[in-house]
Amino acid sequence: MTLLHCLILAFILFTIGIFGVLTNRHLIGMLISIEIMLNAANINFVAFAYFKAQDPTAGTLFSIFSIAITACEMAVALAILIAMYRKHHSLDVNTQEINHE
Amino acid sequence: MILNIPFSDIVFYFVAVFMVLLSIAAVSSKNVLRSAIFLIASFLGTAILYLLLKAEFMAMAQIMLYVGGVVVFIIFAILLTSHLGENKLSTPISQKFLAVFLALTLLGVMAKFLFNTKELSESITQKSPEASSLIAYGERLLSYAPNGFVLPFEIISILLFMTLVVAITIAKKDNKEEK
Amino acid sequence: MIAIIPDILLLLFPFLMLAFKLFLTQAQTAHKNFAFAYLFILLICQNFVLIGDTQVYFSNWQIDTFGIFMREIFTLSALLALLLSENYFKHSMSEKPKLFHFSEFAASIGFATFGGVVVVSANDLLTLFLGLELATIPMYALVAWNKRDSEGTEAAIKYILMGSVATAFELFGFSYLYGFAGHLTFPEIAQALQTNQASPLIWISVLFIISGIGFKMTLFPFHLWAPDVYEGAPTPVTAILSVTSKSIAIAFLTVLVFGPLNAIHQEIVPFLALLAGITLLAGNLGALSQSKLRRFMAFSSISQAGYILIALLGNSPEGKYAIIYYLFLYTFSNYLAFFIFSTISKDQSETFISLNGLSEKSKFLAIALLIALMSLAGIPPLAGFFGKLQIFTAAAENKHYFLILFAVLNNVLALYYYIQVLKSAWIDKPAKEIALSVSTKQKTIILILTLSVLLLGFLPFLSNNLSIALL
Amino acid sequence: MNNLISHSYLILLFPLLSFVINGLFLCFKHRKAAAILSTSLSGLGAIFAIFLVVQFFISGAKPLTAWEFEFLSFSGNLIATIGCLLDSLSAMMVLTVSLIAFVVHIYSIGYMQDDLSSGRFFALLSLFVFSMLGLVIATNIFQTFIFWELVGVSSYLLIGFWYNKPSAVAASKQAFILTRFADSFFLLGIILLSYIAKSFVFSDINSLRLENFAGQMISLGIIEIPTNDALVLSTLLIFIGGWGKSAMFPLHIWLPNAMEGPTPVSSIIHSATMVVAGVYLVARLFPLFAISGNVLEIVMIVGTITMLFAAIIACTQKDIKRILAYSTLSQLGYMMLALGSARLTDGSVHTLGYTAATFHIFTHAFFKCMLFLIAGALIHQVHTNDLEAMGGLRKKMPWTYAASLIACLAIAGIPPFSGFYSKDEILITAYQAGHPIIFACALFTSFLTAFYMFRLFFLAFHGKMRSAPKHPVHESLLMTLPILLLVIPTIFAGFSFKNIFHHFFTPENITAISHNIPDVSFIPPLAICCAVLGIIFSYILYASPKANLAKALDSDNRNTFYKTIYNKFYFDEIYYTFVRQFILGGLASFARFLEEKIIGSLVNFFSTIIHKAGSLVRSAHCGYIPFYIGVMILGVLFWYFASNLPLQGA
Amino acid sequence: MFEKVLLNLLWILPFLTVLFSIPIKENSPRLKRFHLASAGIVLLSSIYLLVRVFQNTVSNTSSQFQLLFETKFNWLNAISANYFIGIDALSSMMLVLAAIIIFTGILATWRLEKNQKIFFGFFQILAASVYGVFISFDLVLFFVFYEMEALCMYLLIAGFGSGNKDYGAKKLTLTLAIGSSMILAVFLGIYAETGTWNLLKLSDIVLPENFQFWAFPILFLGFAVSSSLFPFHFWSPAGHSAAPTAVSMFAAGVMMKMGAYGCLRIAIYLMPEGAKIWLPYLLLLIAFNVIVGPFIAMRHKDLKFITAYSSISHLGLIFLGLAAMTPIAFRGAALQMVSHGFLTGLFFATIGMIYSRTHTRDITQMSGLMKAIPFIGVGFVIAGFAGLGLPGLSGFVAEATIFVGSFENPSPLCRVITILAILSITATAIYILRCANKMLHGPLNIPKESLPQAYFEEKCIIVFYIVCLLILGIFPAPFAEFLDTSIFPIYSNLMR
Repeated sequence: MTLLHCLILAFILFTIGIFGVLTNRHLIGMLISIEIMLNAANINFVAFAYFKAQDPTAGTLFSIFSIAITACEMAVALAILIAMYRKHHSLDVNTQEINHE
Repeated sequence: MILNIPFSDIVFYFVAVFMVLLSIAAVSSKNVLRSAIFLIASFLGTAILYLLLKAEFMAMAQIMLYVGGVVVFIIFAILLTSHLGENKLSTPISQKFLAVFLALTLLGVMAKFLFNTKELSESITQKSPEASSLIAYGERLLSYAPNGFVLPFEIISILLFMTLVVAITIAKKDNKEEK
Repeated sequence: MIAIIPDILLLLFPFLMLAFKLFLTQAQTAHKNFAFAYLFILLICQNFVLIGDTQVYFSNWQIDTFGIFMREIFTLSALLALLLSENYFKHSMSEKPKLFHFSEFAASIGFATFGGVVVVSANDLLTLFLGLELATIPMYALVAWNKRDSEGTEAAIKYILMGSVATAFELFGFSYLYGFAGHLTFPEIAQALQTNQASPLIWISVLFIISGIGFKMTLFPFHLWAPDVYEGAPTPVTAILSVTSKSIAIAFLTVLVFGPLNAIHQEIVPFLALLAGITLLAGNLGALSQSKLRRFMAFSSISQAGYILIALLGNSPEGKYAIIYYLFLYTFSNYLAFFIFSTISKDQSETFISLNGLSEKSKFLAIALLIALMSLAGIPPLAGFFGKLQIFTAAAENKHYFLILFAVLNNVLALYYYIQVLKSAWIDKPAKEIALSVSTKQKTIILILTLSVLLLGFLPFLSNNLSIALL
Repeated sequence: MNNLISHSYLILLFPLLSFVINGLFLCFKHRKAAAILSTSLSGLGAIFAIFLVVQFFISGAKPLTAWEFEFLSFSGNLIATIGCLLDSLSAMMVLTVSLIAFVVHIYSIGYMQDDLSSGRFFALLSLFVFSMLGLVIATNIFQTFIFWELVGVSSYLLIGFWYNKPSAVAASKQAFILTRFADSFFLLGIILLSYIAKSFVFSDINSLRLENFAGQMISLGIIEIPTNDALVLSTLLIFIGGWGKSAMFPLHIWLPNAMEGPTPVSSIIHSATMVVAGVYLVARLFPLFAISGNVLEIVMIVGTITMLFAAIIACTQKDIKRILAYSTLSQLGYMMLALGSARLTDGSVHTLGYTAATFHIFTHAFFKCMLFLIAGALIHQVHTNDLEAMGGLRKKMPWTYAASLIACLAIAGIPPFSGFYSKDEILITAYQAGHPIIFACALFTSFLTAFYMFRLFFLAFHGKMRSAPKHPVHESLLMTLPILLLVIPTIFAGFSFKNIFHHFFTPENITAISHNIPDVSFIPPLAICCAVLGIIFSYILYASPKANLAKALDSDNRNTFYKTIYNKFYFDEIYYTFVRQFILGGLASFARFLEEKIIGSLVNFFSTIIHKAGSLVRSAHCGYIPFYIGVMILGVLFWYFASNLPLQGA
Repeated sequence: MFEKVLLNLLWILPFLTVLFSIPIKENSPRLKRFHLASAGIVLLSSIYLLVRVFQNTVSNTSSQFQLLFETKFNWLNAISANYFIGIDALSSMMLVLAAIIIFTGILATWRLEKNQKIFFGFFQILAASVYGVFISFDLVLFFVFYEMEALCMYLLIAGFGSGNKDYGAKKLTLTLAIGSSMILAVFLGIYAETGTWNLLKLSDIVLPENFQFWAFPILFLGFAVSSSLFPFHFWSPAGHSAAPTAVSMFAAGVMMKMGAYGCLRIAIYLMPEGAKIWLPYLLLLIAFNVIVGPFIAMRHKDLKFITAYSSISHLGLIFLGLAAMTPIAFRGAALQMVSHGFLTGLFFATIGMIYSRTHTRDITQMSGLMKAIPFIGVGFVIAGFAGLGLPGLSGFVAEATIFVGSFENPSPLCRVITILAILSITATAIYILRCANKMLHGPLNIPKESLPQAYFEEKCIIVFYIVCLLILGIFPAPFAEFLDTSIFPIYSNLMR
């Protein structure tokens, strides 16, 4: 268990999240993938805090705040999703009305 | 040889594999609810990882906030909106292929970068145990010192309040508005 | 101590709005007028805050001259957005249904504005990040404010999904920066950069942070969301997205680049130059043959983002000065355009075609439109030109001649598509006559904005006041 | 008496005044007033000119600059001035021009009395006289060029005076463009010359010596040549200006076509004065020509060809004015020949040619002007230019008949009329120059001249009326009087002025070397014989009772040779083909092709590319979220590689 | 002091006119008269200024820049840009030219029926912009005025023009914008290298040779765009053919000169080393203008196209004068700027008058107009004569000076092009006479009733221009020497 391994792990999770965002057609599925990406970033913080940083507390605290922010984002996102669901009765990514030339 | 590996390392690799697999399952499962469950499991793995990294407070927060908060939130949303995974949405295989390609390229590039960065593999400084104590966190959080976190703490509370306001405004069913 | 009072007043604003909603349910108009008056007074208060050196409150709340001017821009933008939104709350528009919940709307804008204030007052990465999120999350909601308008919701979905991915990148960038420096506070990061420069970690973090903020600032290729979201969102929100959101993003970058990362400024600059060049080209190319005004403004604002970014190529005081000056003038010009678009949107959709015959119906509006668009295109003696001039001058100090040449040539493309709008308003004849009703209030605002765009650039007082304070 | 010379600006002032007043005030409404004003001013001018010239010659004919003001100073010595140079040559020209102008003015009153726009006519005529006088009194070559162009433009305006007539319009355009074409070389020559000589002034130019430039080189773009050669080249270029103005072969075609203008115009501009400007120019710069290599030979050859060529064509033409035009060409050829043959085969220069040419300018002006006026009178009566429609006018117009006989004898070179003396001098010059072929040509042309002039004479006046005139034919006083006035110089200018010319007309800076002068006493009788032969020949063909006029005038059933001559060697056709096919069809079309197809398509290509790029950018905004996010990720990757941040470590 | 105020008023007055014309009733005669009066005042003041400058300049060949009546105060402190205006010989001449064209432009639009307020308003702004260009000696101020015309040009052409007006207007505006962009980029570079925008200060500073090498062609071509140097000339036919009369007059008469003015006053003045390196090569482009331009004009039937190509070739001569880099050639170029302004103004004015009567600009569809509208016909012919360089009119003086001057430059290419340019004046004669003959001469083919005689204001325009052409054509010497006071500082900078 070295810093490098933790970072690699975090990045693997990040790429898995990316993969999920790119392939999931369900909007909530995409949100889940984004959760995984954000979580990976937190791992980075904690790993750096543990292995390298002169000020380890700050890093860990940053990730706690980041969890809170994630929660906020999710809350708003889900609110919008629900509003959308009321309108379309679907959460498919492909549903769209904005006209593109 | 194998005995030389510390126990924590074994747990780390085990947890890492576990997390990766669960995450893959979470993102590729057709059923959203199942995805959410996998997500919970993956987050639990993260919590274990935090424990290994001597961030007990963080592990706790992970479980409480993420698993207890965010994911439950998601599950609520799933239950509110979908008919329990009845409509299975599938993406074209070409898109999946491209996504894998893109993700792997990014991973490859970053992995190469991280491996090439010397200071990462060199740094093995262990942090002092008192830094990760709950008291330390608490003191930092409420400290007015130049590196204290009281200001972010205030801001995040505003942020949370604001989120409440806007999320409710958006999500609530408004009779006056609908007519 | 006086410098923090406007911030507190600003923070009070959303709460007051919500309190109004809760306790004074009947006084709708008074409510709105109170909001306008409050913000206006706030703007004046901010204007009186003059400080020489950087002041620090509550250990980390840092107020400097740059921050004060940015506050003014944010507040100005919020005020103008609320004024713009007034009509959208009164009646439904041809494209969009009527908006509801003014107090929450105003509160959200207030929060977002405060987020911007947090960004410019931050002294550590966490506050910076929180400020950015505080500014962004209400935007997601504002885009979806019109629940009955499925386009708005759809736009919000796009915005928030992509925004979250961008946030993830940003977080990664911050984590690497933290990993590199071992601290979150700016002075310590700067110090770490002084002592230990050559680490690749810093570069990857710069890359990720810029990618993340590039989304908010609509830099290439992270700008794809902008046209869809701008089109889907209600017009006042589009305006605020194109001004406040963009200003906050550039403030964020400025705080970082001229703050903790100033030591590696010279190394970041080529990247920023490329980014700016490609962004403004992409924005200009995209805007070439649009037919919808808000979509068009999205592309236009993408290219404006490219221009603002050029200011970061300069050195610290000049670059900051150029950014503020440009943002001021950009705010006026952009809102002027949006105000004019809003006058036609009551009975017609906001497209080029609905502008037809504007010069016959109202010469005043047509001239105001001309001034707004030519200012955005950077034609002297209108304000936009002087903004660009300051930006280019800042960049020229560091001898980025090639980029400047490229950017000014791009101006020609910009001129082309602004002329397309002018053509719709001035030359093309309308298929059918639709009367135009513009209230006196709107007219007054448009007049004030037009005069500002006309005079603020050419008359030296804004530029000289800014330069006295900043340089 | 000195007063006159100090008031020599009046030479220019009278016609200028007439032009300005007529042009601005009288030309539209008061055409009678315009005619009277113009004529009286030109009369004043003629009287002034006579007194001036007399005074000048009495006071010894020393060249002097009467007045001068700066027009434009380029640098240092290179100052373009407008001034008045009086020497024998310019005095002669001033006299000639003023007198003829006066005569033609009187004539025009009659000729133009029915024309509603005669006010404009007089204005333009005054402009011409002004320009011509300005040209002859020029002190420097730049002034020459200025007035040279002005006479060109007044010629253009007067040829196209009847602008409703398409042929007149076409002729005026052709005349202007051809002379302009030659003038562009003239201007180039002036610039080259002034660059070498560092001066425009004639006295400086004429005192240039090739030795002064030995060893210097001058770049002409592609090649670098010795300054000496450049000087020769510039002389040649200047001569090309005269070539065009004097309508030398092959730039001659404009002159016959210019006969579309009113006859007074043809008489003053296209016979007596303007067309001799080329000869005048060569004479004026004679010392320069004399030192400039073979330019004089070129002048001679061009003169000879034109002389012969025009005379041959004149023999077949039926348009009375065209015959006179070709005759003018032929006479101009004589003058050029005279100037050009000044250099002897051994390289030395003698001055007889100069004298002969100037003398011929003088005499030719009067009799040719008169011939044109006569032609105008005829045309005015029978309303056609065609000789076929004339004939038998002897009875109707006795005064005109007598005058034209004198004029024809003069041009044919029968003593004692003026033409004999000057032409005789030219023949002598040609003989002395030692070019037997050219001498033979000149002699032959003298025969042809007599032939075609009397052909005209006989066809117009003798025989029967071949068409019935619409109006009764009579001689109007206003038109006959000028003709009769011109009889005087036609008779007397020859023998009375011969000595004056021999005495005063020698070029400056040329020391005449006249050794081994061959015996020339046989030439005058020979010339007379030729002329008489020509007269007899034409009498037999056209006037004798046996003459078959129908056959002689027939131009259709002729052999190819005759037809070729009749059609002026097809030079008009060659010219039009050249202009249409080569200039308009070739060069101009190519230019337009270059412009529209190459530049235009490049511009369009760029705008297409930009629009294509625009639609490419827009097509990225497809609205599909995963695509957007994918592009974001790609963007990060892209910037990872493209951002030139030192990501790979130092 | 009075002159100073006048000089400042030159550009302020048009703006004030626009401001005060807002309350005047639309399309009323008062509106026209008000604008005309304002333009007249400007014209008179510019003539007064010319006289005052003439009196106050010392005629010598020193390298001293004789700037008079300067006003200077701080403007944008952040970039140390000053408000710095003044006047010297060249600018006073150009000012008079511009004022005449603006004045006659308003007269030429006298019979506009609707939207007068807009037209005259924008036209006044155009006026202000050119006055500003010619009097500003600070690069920022200069550029502000220089680029200001883009604001109005499009609407004036697309709104009031004829034919393919939107296309032409766009082409013109955008191409000019390309030029000004290039100029702005170099100005910024100059500022970054020296830290000042002041033209006079800059002329004492030697810019780094490397910078000059790169910047000079960009700046020169940037200016040359508005003077339609090949290959940037393509806007001119399209733009002119679409533009209304007054705007064509303005564009060809003044705006195209602004570019040449900038080339001389800024590009060559500030970057002599760059000029010496590049101008010989730029001659190749100039050759196209001078030599190919007239031939293209020969193949066109549309009067405005013909005139546009004629302008292109005449501006080529200006550039020939600039590229020859001798004082005489410079002076010739300056004279040609003024002279071509007058003749092209007359050209476009008469074309506008003819077009307003015949409603066609195709010369093959008109014939014999001289009979019906002699005054206008004479105006056109005189413009044509001035164009083909007839002595007595200003065109000849300018062209001859350019030729004499450019022949003094011993470089082979310059010689070749001078020679070709001299020879190509025949081509000019061909297309101008072709035009005049087809259109004015021959039998009249349009009913005479539809061709009213020249109106009073039209006669005024024609007489005005002819007088100018004659004055400059007959008495060039004082003007030439006057212009030398502006030329010599530039030349001595080139030779240092």
